[in-house]
Amino acid sequence: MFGEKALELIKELERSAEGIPPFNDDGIRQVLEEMRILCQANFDDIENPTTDPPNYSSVRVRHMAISRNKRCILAYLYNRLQKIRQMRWEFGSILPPEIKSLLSEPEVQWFTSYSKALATYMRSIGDNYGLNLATDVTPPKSLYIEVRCLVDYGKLDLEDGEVIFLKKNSQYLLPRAECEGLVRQGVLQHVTS
Amino acid sequence: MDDSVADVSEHLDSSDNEEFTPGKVLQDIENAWLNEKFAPEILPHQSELVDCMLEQISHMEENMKKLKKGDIRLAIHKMEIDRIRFVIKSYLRTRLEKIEQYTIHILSEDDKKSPEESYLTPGERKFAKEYLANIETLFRTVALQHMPANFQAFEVDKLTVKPNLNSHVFLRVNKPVQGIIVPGTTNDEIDLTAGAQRLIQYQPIASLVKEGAVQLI
Amino acid sequence: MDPNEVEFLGEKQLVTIIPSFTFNQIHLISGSIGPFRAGLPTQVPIWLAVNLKQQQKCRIVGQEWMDAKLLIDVKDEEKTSKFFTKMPSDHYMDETLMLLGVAPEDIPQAEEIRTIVKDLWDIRMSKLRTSVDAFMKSDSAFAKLDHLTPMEINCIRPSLPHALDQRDRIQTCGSRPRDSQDTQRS
Amino acid sequence: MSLCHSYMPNYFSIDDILSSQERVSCKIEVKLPGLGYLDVSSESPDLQSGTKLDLPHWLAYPMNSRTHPFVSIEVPKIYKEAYREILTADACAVALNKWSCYFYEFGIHLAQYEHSDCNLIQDLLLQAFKSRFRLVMDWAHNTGTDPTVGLQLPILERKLFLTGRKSRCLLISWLKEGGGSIETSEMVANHKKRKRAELEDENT
Repeated sequence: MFGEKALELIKELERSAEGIPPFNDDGIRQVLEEMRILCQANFDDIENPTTDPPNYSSVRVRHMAISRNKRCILAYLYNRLQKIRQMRWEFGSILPPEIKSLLSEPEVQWFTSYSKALATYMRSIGDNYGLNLATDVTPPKSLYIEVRCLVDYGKLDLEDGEVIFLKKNSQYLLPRAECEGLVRQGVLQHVTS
Repeated sequence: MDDSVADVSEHLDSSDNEEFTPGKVLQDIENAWLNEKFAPEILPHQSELVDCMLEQISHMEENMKKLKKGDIRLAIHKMEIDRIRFVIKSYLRTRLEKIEQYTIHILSEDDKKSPEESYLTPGERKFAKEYLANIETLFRTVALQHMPANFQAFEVDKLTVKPNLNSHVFLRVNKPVQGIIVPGTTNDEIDLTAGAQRLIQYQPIASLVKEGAVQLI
Repeated sequence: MDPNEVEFLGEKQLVTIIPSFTFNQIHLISGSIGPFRAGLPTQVPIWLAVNLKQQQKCRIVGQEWMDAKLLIDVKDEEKTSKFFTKMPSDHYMDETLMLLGVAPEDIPQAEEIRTIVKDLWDIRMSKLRTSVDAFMKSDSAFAKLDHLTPMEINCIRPSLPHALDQRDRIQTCGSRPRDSQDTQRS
Repeated sequence: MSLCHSYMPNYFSIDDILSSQERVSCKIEVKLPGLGYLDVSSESPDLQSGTKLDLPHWLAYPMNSRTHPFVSIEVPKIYKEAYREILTADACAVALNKWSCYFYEFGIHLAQYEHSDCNLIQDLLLQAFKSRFRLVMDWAHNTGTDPTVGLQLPILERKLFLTGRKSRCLLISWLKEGGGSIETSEMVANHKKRKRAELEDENT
């Protein structure tokens, strides 16, 4: 039955609910190949019809199958882009290498152009006052928050000029606005009393 | 230097309309934030309010630099500014998410409007166009160009994702309105009295939201 | 919308505090506060009262409605009424948790108030679940939700609106005009 | 990104693609030369008219909904008389997911066919959805039930269950700890969990 390989691509995405599976290059190639074969068969039917008047019903059926394959491929790409877009907001503009290795080259390119377009937009907000929309994600409760450091992160420069060296398992009282990003990245952990 | 921070709000009062106080602008931004969060479609942009408030914030931050480190006003103003910034960012993020979800639909609706009536700010429109172009580029390079000739089209009408304007929303009535036709099995007509709260489909009250007659909650 | 975003809106409500410091008026963007005289009551938004209390810069005076007797009457009325009654404050639950959370010692009968408010909340929650179910089965196109507070509405969002949208999707599925090539489904 | 709109199928919806893969039993009405391979049980190069075979909905529907249909269809048994009665008797007692995890989605697709059984599907789905709604909401309400219980529900109900359960969990943690705690973002947390799991596998 045609459309099976295309469906496999979609099922692959559905199985990996939160993460992203490695880009299925040969899966895409096989579906494109099926489309080519179906299209060729239609071309043959139209060029030298076996019956008179020519019976185009099979041509129409194959046409449905080709559209289905196209829909599955584009849906596969589109749904991956949704996840990649989410990565920009949750990982930041630099992807961890293990994640990046799961993406195809055009997807990595898409991520970079998306990051750039986002940065340009953010700079233009409020007559070029500029606003980083990736921060202040949760409603602010207080100016300072108690955090515990989960990794040896190293130097952190604060706005008021102070410099802090974040060492694993030690706790700090830091300005919320300046460390919220590190909490969301999993470097710091918010200690709520 | 004691009252330098005070004149900031007078600065805004002197602008065109008397009751256009910073507090009113902030309340309007919060209402716009809630409306945007709960409306299925993207609403007209509020960039005058946002720009005005960001300018107000930068004024306040300038004045705060003159205050000594231990001054109690520093912490209080900073907390308020953090709150305002959170609302503005959440508001703009929500709009951005809608633009990314309904790009083709929003851009085609926007083309039908004159620049002044556009629902998007110039920055948002530029971003939307780039976002769509990036998707099309990826579709082309990875798939479309390798497909049979008559299947290589980026079929805009098929690929358009539209918001569901019939989705249900919660609202509170600001200004009373009579005779709203509610589609559905009984097609009944309802009156909205001030202060009333309803759970209803968005479509029949879409214009009321945009006029401010009702507030989505 | 998350509960802490509803609480964020609840933090704009004013509350009376007794500052332990003296300072003249402060012009916030959302409006002026103070002047502050040590020992004399003044009104500030809850977000500021909580922060000042945490820095031991003030005592918090409970809201007028935070009174055990008053709340018991409200609870009884709610229990007997078929519909939702008007609450003493649009953010009664979040205000109680915030103020009692940061200054239980400042507010008389704090624990008693906390329990009554929790009972009131539970009564309304179960009333809400039954009316939600009745509404789903009733096929009516809209629901009256007067006196429901933002936090309560937040509990049934997005479940109820989403469920109604799916009900509508099912209701309109059969009657779609038949066209030969349904592009959306191909 | 808290913007969660209710599910509406579109060109890119994974659930719509998967649910339109469900099978419809068809009878070929017009000989289809060169498509014999679709019927595994016959060697003929062509698909002879009169052949009976199951086709996915995305194919059966366009083939059937033409002025001169290529195929006539039969509705799957879970939407026919006997099963309809079981459902109308007590919808809550039925493990609907076992009938089909796309019971509603596929039913909505089937309702488009011009077919006696199909015209009854809309009411069938509506009654089932309404009478099971309380059950789904109750499951979502007491978060004691672990999320995998959602797997006993068909997709449409499962989504409502999961959204309901998520907002219930947010409420309970707010009631207990109040707002304002900043969490690691979901994707980062999952990524770290997987990395830790891989590390553990390596050195066990």
